Amino acid sequence: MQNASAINSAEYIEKPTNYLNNGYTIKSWLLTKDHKRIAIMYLIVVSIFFMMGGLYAATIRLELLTPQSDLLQTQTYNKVFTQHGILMIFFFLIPSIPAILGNFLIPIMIGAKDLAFPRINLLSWYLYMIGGMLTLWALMQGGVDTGWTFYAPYSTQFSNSYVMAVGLGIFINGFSSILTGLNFIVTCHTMRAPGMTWFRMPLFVWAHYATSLVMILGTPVIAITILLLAAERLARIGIFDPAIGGDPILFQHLFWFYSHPAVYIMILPGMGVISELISNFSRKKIFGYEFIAFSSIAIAVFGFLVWGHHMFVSGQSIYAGLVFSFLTMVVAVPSAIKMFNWTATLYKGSILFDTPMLYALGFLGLFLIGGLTGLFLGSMGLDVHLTDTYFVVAHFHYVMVGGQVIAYLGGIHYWWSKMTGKMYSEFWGKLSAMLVFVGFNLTFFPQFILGYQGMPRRYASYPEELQVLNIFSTAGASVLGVGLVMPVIYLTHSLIWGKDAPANPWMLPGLEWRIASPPPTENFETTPIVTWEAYDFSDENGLDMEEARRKNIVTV
Amino acid sequence: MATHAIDTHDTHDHYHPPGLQHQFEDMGQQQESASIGMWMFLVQEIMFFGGMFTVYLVFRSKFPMAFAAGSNHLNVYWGAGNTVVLIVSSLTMALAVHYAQTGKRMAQVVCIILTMILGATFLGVKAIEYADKYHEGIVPVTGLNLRTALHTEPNTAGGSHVPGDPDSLEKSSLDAPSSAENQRGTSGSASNSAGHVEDEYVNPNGNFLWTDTSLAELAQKEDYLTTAEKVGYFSNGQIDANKFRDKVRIFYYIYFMMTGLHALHMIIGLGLMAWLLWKAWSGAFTADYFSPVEMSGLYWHFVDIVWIFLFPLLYLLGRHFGAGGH
Amino acid sequence: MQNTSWVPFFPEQASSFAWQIDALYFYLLAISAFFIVVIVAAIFYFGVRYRERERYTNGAEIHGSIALETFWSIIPFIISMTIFLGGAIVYYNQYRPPADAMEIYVVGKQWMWKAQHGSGQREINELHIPVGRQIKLTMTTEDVLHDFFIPAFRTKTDVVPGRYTTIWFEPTKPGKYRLYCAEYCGLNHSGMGGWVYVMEQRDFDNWLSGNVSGQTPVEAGRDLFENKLGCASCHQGNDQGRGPNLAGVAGKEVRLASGQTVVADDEYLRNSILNPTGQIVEGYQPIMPTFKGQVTEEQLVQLIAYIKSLGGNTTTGATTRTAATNSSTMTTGSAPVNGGAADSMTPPKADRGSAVNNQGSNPNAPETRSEPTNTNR
Amino acid sequence: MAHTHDEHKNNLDSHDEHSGAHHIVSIPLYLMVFGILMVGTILTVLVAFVDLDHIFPGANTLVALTIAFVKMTFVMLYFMHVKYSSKLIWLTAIAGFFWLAIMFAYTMQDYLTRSQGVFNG
Ligand code: HEA
Ligand code: HEA
Ligand code: HEC
Ligand code: CUA
Ligand SMILES: [Cu+2]
Repeated sequence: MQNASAINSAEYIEKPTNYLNNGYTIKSWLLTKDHKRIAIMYLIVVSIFFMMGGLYAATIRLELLTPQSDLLQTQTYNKVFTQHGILMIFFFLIPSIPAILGNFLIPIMIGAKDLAFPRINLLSWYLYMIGGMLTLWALMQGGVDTGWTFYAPYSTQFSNSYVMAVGLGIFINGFSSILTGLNFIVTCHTMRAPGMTWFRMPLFVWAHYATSLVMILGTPVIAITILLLAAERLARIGIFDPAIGGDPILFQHLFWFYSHPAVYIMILPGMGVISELISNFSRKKIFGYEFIAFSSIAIAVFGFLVWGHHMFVSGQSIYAGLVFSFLTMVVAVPSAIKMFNWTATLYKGSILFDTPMLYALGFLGLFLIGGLTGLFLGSMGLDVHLTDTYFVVAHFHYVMVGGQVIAYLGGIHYWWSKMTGKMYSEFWGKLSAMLVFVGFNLTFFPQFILGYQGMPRRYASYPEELQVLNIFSTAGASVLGVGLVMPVIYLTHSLIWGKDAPANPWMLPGLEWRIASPPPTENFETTPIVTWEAYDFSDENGLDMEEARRKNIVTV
Repeated sequence: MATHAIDTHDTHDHYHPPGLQHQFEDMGQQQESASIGMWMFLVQEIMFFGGMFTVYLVFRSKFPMAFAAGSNHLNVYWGAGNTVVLIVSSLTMALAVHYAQTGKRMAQVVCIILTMILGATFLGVKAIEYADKYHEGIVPVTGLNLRTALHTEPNTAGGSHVPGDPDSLEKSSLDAPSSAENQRGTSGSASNSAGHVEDEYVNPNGNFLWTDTSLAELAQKEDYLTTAEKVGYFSNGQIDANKFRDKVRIFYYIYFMMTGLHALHMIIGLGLMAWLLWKAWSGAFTADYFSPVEMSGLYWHFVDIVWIFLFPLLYLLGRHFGAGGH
Repeated sequence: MQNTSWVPFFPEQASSFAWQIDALYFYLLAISAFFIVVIVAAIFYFGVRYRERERYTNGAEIHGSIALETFWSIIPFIISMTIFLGGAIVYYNQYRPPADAMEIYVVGKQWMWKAQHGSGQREINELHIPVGRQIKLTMTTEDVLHDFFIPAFRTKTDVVPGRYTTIWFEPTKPGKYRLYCAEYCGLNHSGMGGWVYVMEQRDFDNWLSGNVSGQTPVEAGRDLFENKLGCASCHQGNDQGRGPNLAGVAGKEVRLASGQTVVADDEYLRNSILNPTGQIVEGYQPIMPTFKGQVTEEQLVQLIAYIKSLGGNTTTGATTRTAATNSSTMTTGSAPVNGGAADSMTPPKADRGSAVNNQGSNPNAPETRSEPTNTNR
Repeated sequence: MAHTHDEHKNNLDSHDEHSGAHHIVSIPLYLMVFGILMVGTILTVLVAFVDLDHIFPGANTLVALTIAFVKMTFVMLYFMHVKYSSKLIWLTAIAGFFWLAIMFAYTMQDYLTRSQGVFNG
């Protein structure tokens, strides 16, 4: 068998077949068990959901341009932000990195032919589709107006929108998420190639392992919660509605038991991508590999202990509040560790400022702000003033958009050549990365100030004195929108007119760069034997830099 | 087609035992994956049922007597019988795995069939119990029951229930300050009995019949009501049958949710068994390849474990109060 | 707003513990600024200093450092503990009401705040309080969750159906401050707010005894309609609200749910306000609360004057007005919760004697039973 | 390609999981476990009718749950072969219940430390 270390990937590896040209029929896609094809199918659908969520966001910002609720009726506005939240969280952000990049890369990164359960992987996609379609159908019928948090008793007794249908959509989608997590965990345990020890795995895989733990342990709880909610709506079962003996705060406990860990489902994969990007674009081993790996696990585990910080003013006991606030502080520390290690990795690197790296650096700044403002909220006394204001809105957009979405975009650019075999335009890439960064800050930074001034969230109309900052925010959203539409255009453009990608455009050591672009259906002709550490740029690692330089392989 | 290409591509340098899927190197890896995968799935199930158990825990800790009253009304013989049925089925399932491992096809088939019969028996008994409750009018919220009204003494009825007024439930319950008065146990305000000679409590969602407040009285007498109960059962310092009944209803909500979900799992399990039976019958399993049997077994045992907890929590928790069922 | 403070875009401090929250805020801002400056500076410096000089040169081989890792785990941990402690102390101060606070009861309802003073005085979407007194609100709600939020006081708390929650503050500056509902509660969540008037004790006493200013009846009526009584939260002036559009109603024929038609004369209008469930307009739910006991005769006159002044550029006759889909009807077809809720909020007659006795010791909202609920069905 | 597999195993840090040979539990052992389960069931029913709550409140519940727990342990160890499984499976099974305990504990810490919040309904 060929030793993987002998592969010189700087060359074009002519492959007669790859996963993309291996069958063109619709059936060959819809019934595929190939993790790479499933990833592409996710990519398409998830992007559509993102655009829809984005359109809702644009509507929100337009409405908030003026203090009155003039563009939309109040009723409509309530539905718009609810649906924005639901689509973005459940149908975009949660599956974004894991289901697309994770699906595509985890098997390749650990040297496997596929995930452990390809059929279940396909099933996940179908569950996602069914859940998504059901939700879309409900939105078509009239939508929901409960806020993405579905607080009882409004959602169980008072709202007459399509809570049940959307709930069912999220329920089904939840199982998609659970099965994906299950698949990743098993794959990490049993499918690693010879020599691929746990501590040789790329941090991207570690991050997904941690994410999967959260998916498996948390998601079922939201499933049962939604089931109870549906039962209560359908049959007036009195679990949450105090009018018939229930307890609305119990709903919040159950909801946040999942939904706080879920915010880590929404950031850990992004952190995985950033670890890859920072290390590879500094052409240097990552600083403190083990610490980053374990901090992912620590976040996943401790993330389960802090859900009550969403409930400081809900009527929860002071004692419980204290415990949750304390643990919230504890769970910030692993994030801090990651942050410092990433920064330290840049030291004495050989840093390349290509598009993915721009995104990665953007992530560092934005997640930093988002995370630090999380501490504001975790501090009980301050949260009393800040909760349910735009400060919270700004916080979570900083971590979710500034964090995960930016990481997702960085990852998509980084692996685009691998996934599609085409190179995108670096010029447009950089331009849009910068537009996104500027637009994003302009959109959401004013919201911190608005929040401290006391502008409550979920308001269709707001006091006039708050208009100035809202105008800034809306203006920023337009810039952000332009910045986000651009990748759609130039990436699509590259599919047809882009240059063919070499197997390893940046001369990087990861396993995914040692196979052709796009990868063959089987990933590896023969199972690779791994003899190197992750991010090993040393010369012994079979990457012939001299050769690459001589041939002057042009990356962009 | 892609999947096809995968299969042909792969076979050229591998010996392929039957049942080995393309993504694995060998049977060991495949079996290990299956078992880790199944266990992960079970963890997921634990958390899924866990949500319900949390709900149970919260409400039981609030209203133990109402829960005991509701529980005592369940039939302990059916419950215990069903527990035995499930345990036997677990045994036959375990034996099915054993015979699969030792490659005995017929014994395997018989065990699977037995498991299925026992599973069906369990569901049958559950159906009987459900029907029973239905006829007694204690299925909450079906609204299909006979609308027999519950008559209570005028002075315990909370005053604000207007005869035949479907809103009366909400009216009283949202009338927060007045209930708080009740909390203090002071006598009601002057107006509340105006014109109500005979109070008739009509549940807007169909009738949930419950008249027996003896357990609450017992606990009141022996002074072990919880704080929540001291508020939750009383109107004007006296035990209010209607309010007590509402708490018993919560028990039944939870009972039906939990056993319903459990029964759903049994039904899925039966489907799984049917599929196994067909595979086992056609001789798909050998001493080398039996992981589907093993995995289905894990699932079946898990469902059994859930019942092992449901049984005492739902059927037994109030028996020692001696207030007995019917 | 009351943007008198020198920091731009900074809310006014008007309660005794507002400074604590602000101090905590600035402490966290300082921490954040520190970390942001350090990390961003490092990124910039490394980015410039170590940018790739020659294609495919590799960075230095550095693996990590246990000492550094320990250092930057422990430092953030210690800092975060100070944040926790600060937050906990402030929170504790905010949620431990002083024993001798003046008690006011607040009930949230879709979509208005109803408050009742110990003296029996009631108000809607407004709260008049004296400066320098410790005030404790005991709150609940008749329907869904709401949240009582006064930014200038830096405090808020959810109101939970079936429970009392409390909040306290001591206003330090006379003025007019915004009051919001900060927990999403359905259709008119963003309209569920009003003003808190902090007054000198003398003015407050005056207010309690019911002094009114010199407005014309229509002006006063508009004020009552739009602000003081919160009529506008249901009668929004279009047909999407929960209540009918009142423009042009006066003098027209109104179709009732019972099938009858009546002429909306003064008496009808008056009855509609005092006894709304008596004559239900066709296509609407009987959710309008009665305002009996809350409006004085004088105010009634003002309200009616205002409704009449609304004129009739809306030509849609009452008979053709259709119901807005009522957001509170339930999907299950069982009894509408709101229907019941509305009935239950019959305001009591102010009964100073007993309410004063209740003060301080009694966690309950004021009596509501002093008057029978609508019995005229 | 045979040697690939060997290396594959050697390089997995968890090769004990990898041994294809599954333990076969003997029928008498199964029957014994079954017996224990039956005894447990009978016991739990009988104990339920005896008032233990006078020892300390909740004693009955505690006993019932302890019996259930023991029964569960036997089912898991023998019927579900956990006893003969890799550390990972042990860990998984324990983690599942541990997380459940987290959910219970952290929810109850709120309920047990505040007013019960029932004044009606
Ligand atoms: C990707 C999603 C994501 C992530 C990663 C986070 C991360 C964090 N979040 Fe956030 N959060 C949300 C998404 C997310 N959040 C959402 C969606 C909501 C609102 C839900 C809703 O109501 O609709 C929310 C709401 C929310 C609240 C409730 C606010 C309220 O409603 O009142 C709180 C309160 O504690 C909180 C805290 C935190 C903390 C402490 C972190 C920490 O994990 C952050 C850790 C990171 C850092 C701390 C930065 C790096 C560290 C350093 C540079 C070193 C310095 C550090 C120290 C000194 C400790 N978040
Ligand atoms: C993943 C999560 C996610 C993402 C990415 C976003 C993205 C954005 N969000 Fe949102 N948001 C939430 C999750 C998210 N949000 C949640 C959970 C809530 C709370 C909901 C609730 O209260 O219940 C919320 C609420 C929320 C509010 C508060 C509403 C309120 O409380 O009243 C606002 C207001 O400004 C807002 C704005 C935005 C904006 C401007 C963006 C922008 O970043 C969006 C930018 C994207 C685009 C502009 C689309 C990009 C376009 C393409 C990729 C393709 C091009 C399209 C076409 C060609 C048609 N969001
Ligand atoms: C909770 C919502 C709500 C509030 C607050 C409210 N109303 Fe109404 N109102 C309604 C509804 C619903 C109707 C129609 C049903 C009925 O007649 O009761 C109505 C009907 C009326 C009518 C009869 C209208 C017609 O078309 O015949 C008048 C007059 C009226 N309201 C005046 C007022 C005034 C004045 C106030 C404030 C002091 C007020 N309402 C506050 C909901 C409300
Ligand atoms: Cu009331 Cu929002
Ligand atoms: Cu959180």
